[in-house]
Amino acid sequence: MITHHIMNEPKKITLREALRDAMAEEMRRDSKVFLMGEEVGYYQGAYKVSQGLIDEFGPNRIVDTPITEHGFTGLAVGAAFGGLKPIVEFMTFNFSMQAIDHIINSASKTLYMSGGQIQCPIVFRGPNGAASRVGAQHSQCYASWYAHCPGLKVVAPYSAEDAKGLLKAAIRDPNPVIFLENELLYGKSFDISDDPDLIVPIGKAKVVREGKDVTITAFSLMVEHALHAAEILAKDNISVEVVDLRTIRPLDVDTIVQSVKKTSRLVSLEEGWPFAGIGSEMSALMMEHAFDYLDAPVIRVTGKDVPLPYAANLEKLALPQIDDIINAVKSVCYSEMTLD
Amino acid sequence: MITHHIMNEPKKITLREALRDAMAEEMRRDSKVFLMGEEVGYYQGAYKVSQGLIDEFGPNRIVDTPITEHGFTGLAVGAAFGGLKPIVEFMTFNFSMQAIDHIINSASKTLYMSGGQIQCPIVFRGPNGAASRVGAQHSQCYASWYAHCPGLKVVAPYSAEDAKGLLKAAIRDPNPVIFLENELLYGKSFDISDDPDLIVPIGKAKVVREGKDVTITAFSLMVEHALHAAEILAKDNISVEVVDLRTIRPLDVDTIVQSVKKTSRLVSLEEGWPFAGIGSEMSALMMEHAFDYLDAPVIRVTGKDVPLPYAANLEKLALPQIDDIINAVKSVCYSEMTLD
Amino acid sequence: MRNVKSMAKSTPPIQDTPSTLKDKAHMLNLYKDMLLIRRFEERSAQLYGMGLIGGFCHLYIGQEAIVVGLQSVMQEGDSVITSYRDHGHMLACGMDPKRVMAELTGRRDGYSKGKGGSMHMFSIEKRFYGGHGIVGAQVPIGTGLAFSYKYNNEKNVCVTYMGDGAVNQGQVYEAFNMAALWKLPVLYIIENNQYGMGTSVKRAAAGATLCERGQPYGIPGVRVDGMNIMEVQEQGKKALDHIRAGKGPYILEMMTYRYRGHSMSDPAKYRSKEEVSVWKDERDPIEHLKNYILAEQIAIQDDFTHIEKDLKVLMQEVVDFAQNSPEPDVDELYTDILTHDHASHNE
Amino acid sequence: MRNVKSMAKSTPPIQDTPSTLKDKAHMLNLYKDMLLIRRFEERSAQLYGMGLIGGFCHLYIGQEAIVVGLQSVMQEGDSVITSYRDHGHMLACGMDPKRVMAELTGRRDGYSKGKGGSMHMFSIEKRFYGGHGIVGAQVPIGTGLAFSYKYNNEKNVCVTYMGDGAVNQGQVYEAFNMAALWKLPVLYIIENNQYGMGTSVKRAAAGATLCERGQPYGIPGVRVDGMNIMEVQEQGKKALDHIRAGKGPYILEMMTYRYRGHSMSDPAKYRSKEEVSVWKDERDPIEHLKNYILAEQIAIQDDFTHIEKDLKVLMQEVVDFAQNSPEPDVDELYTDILTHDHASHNE
Ligand SMILES: Cc1ncc(C[n+]2csc(CCOP(=O)(O)OP(=O)(O)O)c2C)c(N)n1
Ligand SMILES: Cc1ncc(C[n+]2csc(CCOP(=O)(O)OP(=O)(O)O)c2C)c(N)n1
Ligand SMILES: [Mg+2]
Ligand SMILES: [Mg+2]
Repeated sequence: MITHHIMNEPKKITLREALRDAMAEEMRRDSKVFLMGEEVGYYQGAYKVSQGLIDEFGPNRIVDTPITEHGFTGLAVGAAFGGLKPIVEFMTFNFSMQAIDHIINSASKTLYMSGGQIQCPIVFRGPNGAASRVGAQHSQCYASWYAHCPGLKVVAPYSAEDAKGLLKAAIRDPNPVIFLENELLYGKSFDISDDPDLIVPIGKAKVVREGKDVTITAFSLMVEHALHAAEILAKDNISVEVVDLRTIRPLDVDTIVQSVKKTSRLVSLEEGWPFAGIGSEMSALMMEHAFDYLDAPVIRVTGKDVPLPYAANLEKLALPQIDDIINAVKSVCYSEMTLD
Repeated sequence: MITHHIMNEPKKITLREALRDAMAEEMRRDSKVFLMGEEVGYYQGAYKVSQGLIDEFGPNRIVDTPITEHGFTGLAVGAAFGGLKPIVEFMTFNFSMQAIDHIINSASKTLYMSGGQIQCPIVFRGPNGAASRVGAQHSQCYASWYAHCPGLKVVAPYSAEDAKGLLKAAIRDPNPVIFLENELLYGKSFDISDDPDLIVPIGKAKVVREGKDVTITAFSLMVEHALHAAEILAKDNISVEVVDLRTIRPLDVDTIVQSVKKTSRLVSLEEGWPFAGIGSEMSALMMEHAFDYLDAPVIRVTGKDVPLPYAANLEKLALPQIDDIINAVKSVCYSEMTLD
Repeated sequence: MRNVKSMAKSTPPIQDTPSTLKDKAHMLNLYKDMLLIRRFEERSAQLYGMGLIGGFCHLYIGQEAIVVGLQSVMQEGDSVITSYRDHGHMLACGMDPKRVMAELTGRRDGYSKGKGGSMHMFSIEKRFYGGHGIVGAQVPIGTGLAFSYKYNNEKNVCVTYMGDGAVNQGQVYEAFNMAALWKLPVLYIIENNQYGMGTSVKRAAAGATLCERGQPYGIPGVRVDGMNIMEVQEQGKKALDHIRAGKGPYILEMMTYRYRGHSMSDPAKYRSKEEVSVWKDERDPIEHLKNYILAEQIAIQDDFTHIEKDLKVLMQEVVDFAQNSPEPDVDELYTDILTHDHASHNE
Repeated sequence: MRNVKSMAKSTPPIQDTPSTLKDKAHMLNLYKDMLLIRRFEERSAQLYGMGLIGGFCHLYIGQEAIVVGLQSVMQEGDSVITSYRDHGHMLACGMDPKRVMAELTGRRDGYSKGKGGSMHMFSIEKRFYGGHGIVGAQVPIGTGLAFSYKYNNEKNVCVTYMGDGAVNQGQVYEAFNMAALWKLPVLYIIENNQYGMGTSVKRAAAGATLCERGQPYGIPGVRVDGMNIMEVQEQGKKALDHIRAGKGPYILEMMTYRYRGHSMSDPAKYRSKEEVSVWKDERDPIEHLKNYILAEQIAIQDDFTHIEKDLKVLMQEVVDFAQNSPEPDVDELYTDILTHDHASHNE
């Protein structure tokens, strides 16, 4: 599904570096692209994602902002209306709530409200969801909120190659793109192609593990958990197909339905809250597109329906664990008999 | 499901008056209750919902605010932390996006983050969703966003009696409650009991029309559409049960499942966007709680997946129409054969 | 003097130097541009009453001197952004009144193909960037337009309008801070029409004036008689010069009044007849300019009669156009949600 | 002089009149309270290093004179609210250091049962309202606490702390405006420790000072040497008197410095060694008070030695307590999401 051609042996790179490289390459390519946010410049990024960029591009293109998300998001939208291509880093997506009116009302709706006249090519990126014990106000997953809204694209990659290719695609995209990263993945190393033209198209999911008994859909960090669970389940002779959604909006329904037609069972995995989450949408889509192929109800594995607690034991319980996934997969596999 | 006892003949009242009476009665009962928002006082409310209140309660308890939703919402949360019971009117819920960080991070999470110590008894109320041709920035439905988040209750009544009883319950509730109204219903007259102790408990759906072939769930204005569609479908000998959800969080899953066990078919109706909407959740819940009883996939009738257009013809197309509901009902009824 | 119809077809703003400020053609153009707005708004009210315009509709009557005065001292390339009370701004920018009115009626030939409505119109050609329905939102956006000019080393200024109610919004100060910090070429215009909906400035805004709200950030601010177009021009020019010299943002508080209610549904009972009449009868900006022109013998009564007549003709065309333009094609429901057009980005 | 242990068990703040300000017991209490915070924070750093504290942990070292000085001039019933850099504030409010530390370690006996963490603790009893992780959010909330005092005709003041970074947030100005408009009893303290994370005040905030940020709203503002506890007390008292007289809000900008990085993960490379040493070695608030007490012969070296010794004992108890308190019961995952308790609302 990736459009590039591997030219050399893959090299190792961290997710953090992949994101940085994507921005650097696009900034070299297009002088209208710039990065703004808190601590993106001289501090090299709160999580060092923009490491080195200010040295190469200077403070006019790597813009340190005051702590005023609402204002600088609105400002970036204005800059996009004015012909630039801003990348806005939220130190974490939790702080995008301060700015969400501009993301929704100004960025996502203006193309429509202007009858197609005013484009808003902008990328909002930063870590989303839980990190490690940073408490309830710093751990929310915004995938379902943003994916709810027309006029946005919402991307949430797992691997470094996807992150790089999708971020480059997002920066080139003439629409507002929400780009959800995960802090716990920043330091993780992945193989990556060194194709200089690497681009991963927005809107395409990826089968990252083939299987035949059950499909797990996941995105971002949860892909890792899904792969891990699949590994374990293989020992029980349950063959799991793992689909990395990569893009949440527009969702690649075809790829998911193809997989479910094969496996007849779907477990949706996400770390966000259950109610009206991505898993809920997955259920609805399967109702609409694959009802006749399902041998068991779609099961959601999600973060628990609680604000994220700080205590180590509770935090662990609040987030999807490998065992939760394994149990969900087993339940859809073994529930078969009662269903037909 | 309503806990009060009807003491006299019902009288007629508009939804607007019902809301006003609820606030007035609760303010008489508890001096800690106050109302704040833009134009709630001397102007008598942008939509006249607070008509007359400033005359009775004075400007200390009916507080006109500057146009600063973020600030006055935070202020109201602080007042609630300090022992008061604020009712915050958003002129429309669209403007709650400015304040959403306080609603989510300050109001909904603090009880948990304080280990149960800090309560936040507060009601956020105002018109939600589309009015009449007010354009994309003034017409969003926030039901699914708020219902996504633990720590909140989310209420969206249709009838005047439910609105009054639920608003009174919301004001007495020691938790933050999102109370979604609908501008198009403000002027509609309903029968209402004159029980002075009228309270409608949060968390209970209501079967507003009994039927046996298919269940439609709806809330707020869409209940009217559902009832209208049911009327028409009755002529085609399709017997529709209409469930007014009334509360979105916590959702009354039991009542919905009971109904679906009887009808075996569910159409979820809402005016909000489809992706990760209330209908998606309905699908997921049916997967989990009623999969074996479904004779057809759950179908969602929603607002179209577009920002709301201003033009009269397009606006109509963008919102659920009676025909959309009828078609959806017919499709779940006639799809039966291919499913078993 | 420009032909009324050509002006209606988006003639660029007048480019005057101070020496020509009392020039006859220039003075009559100012008059005509203000009267165009007034007549346009009166027609909007009529069409609203007839049910041809729906939703919200916020008239600009009373405030005409501000946009016309400022536009007359701006330069080619400068841009404008404002709130929902935007008809006057669009006309002053030279946008076609026919297409503005067609948007108000929600028709295919409207600036947003009927999809935006009264509050949401744009014209990149005329450098008008909306038309924003969220009180205060246009302030950071306008600041961002200014950011783009600085980024591109362009000498343009973004003139960013807001109301006296909007000026309390927090995002305004976030924008002020960045504009001052980065010396962005943005002129903030506070249209102090004394009320935000039904709330008077006194009940909404602490402190003595609004023009000083930028003072802690080092942004100069001046209060201006917004009913006197020549004062608007003078202070506007001073501010624009300051900004174009690279000294950063500037604030002008325009003292003005909206004669009508907040929107068409507001009977404006919160104001006394006397208060309204002081502004309307004694300080009307259009009358003020006319009296000045006559007193100074710059033009004669006939000139005004001609303008009024031309505008009458134009307005009938505008209304006919807006009434006869068809509703948008139903396929438009699903267009413009996302664009696939990488090439034509906004300029 | 209060017993260290009893103080640790939440002794109320000292209630002094100006005449007793140079009283020995009072002066040594100030010293002890500051040193308690310093020692507590040093232990926090240790436990963080040992992996016993997780997530974010923001130390207050260097800023102790501010909270201790202000608390010493507040009255019973006054409340405090601040950001995530809150350990010092909690200790100054008289909260139990054992339970604060147990929250930092995420244990059952923590103020939030381990569910809040370093950034999210509260004590209605000690009138400490958090502990907020969103920069600036505490400012409207504190203003709302003040609103509740006025509503209830109570003479309390809410002391609302914010950082030099937070002071740019728009919601701060929305709060300023309402506080000034409604004359709310709120004292805004800007702890200007020169940096918001890695960004110096100069790069983040336009204008000369932060204390003037309330000026357009008519809020008086004074800049104070936050390293000199006696100046903090003096200006704090003046401000509180103003507020309690019903004259509305007041702003104090406390000039101070955080010795450590922003949080435990920040090596603070954006500051020069020299800069740090000017503050740490020449202006340390604890040393400053000690030197003053000795120079004025209010107490002798022995008194300080005792305090240090007592605190050492206390800190060992604190650490032991926080290490040995069990993790919260797993059932706690699902409690406190909604409350069913109508009766016990916050007071
Ligand atoms: C964030 C937000 N809050 C509330 C509203 C509703 N509203 C629309 S206009 C208005 C009054 C604005 O007054 P002002 O800024 O003085 O502008 P004017 O209407 O006088 O031109 C209000 C409260 C809104 N559109 N956006
Ligand atoms: C709305 C928001 N944006 C960003 C952050 C990340 N953040 C946490 S603390 C901080 C710096 C705040 O600096 P300042 O207000 O000066 O307080 P200090 O840390 O110096 O005490 C930032 C950017 C946040 N918590 N909330
Ligand atoms: Mg106004
Ligand atoms: Mg700081």
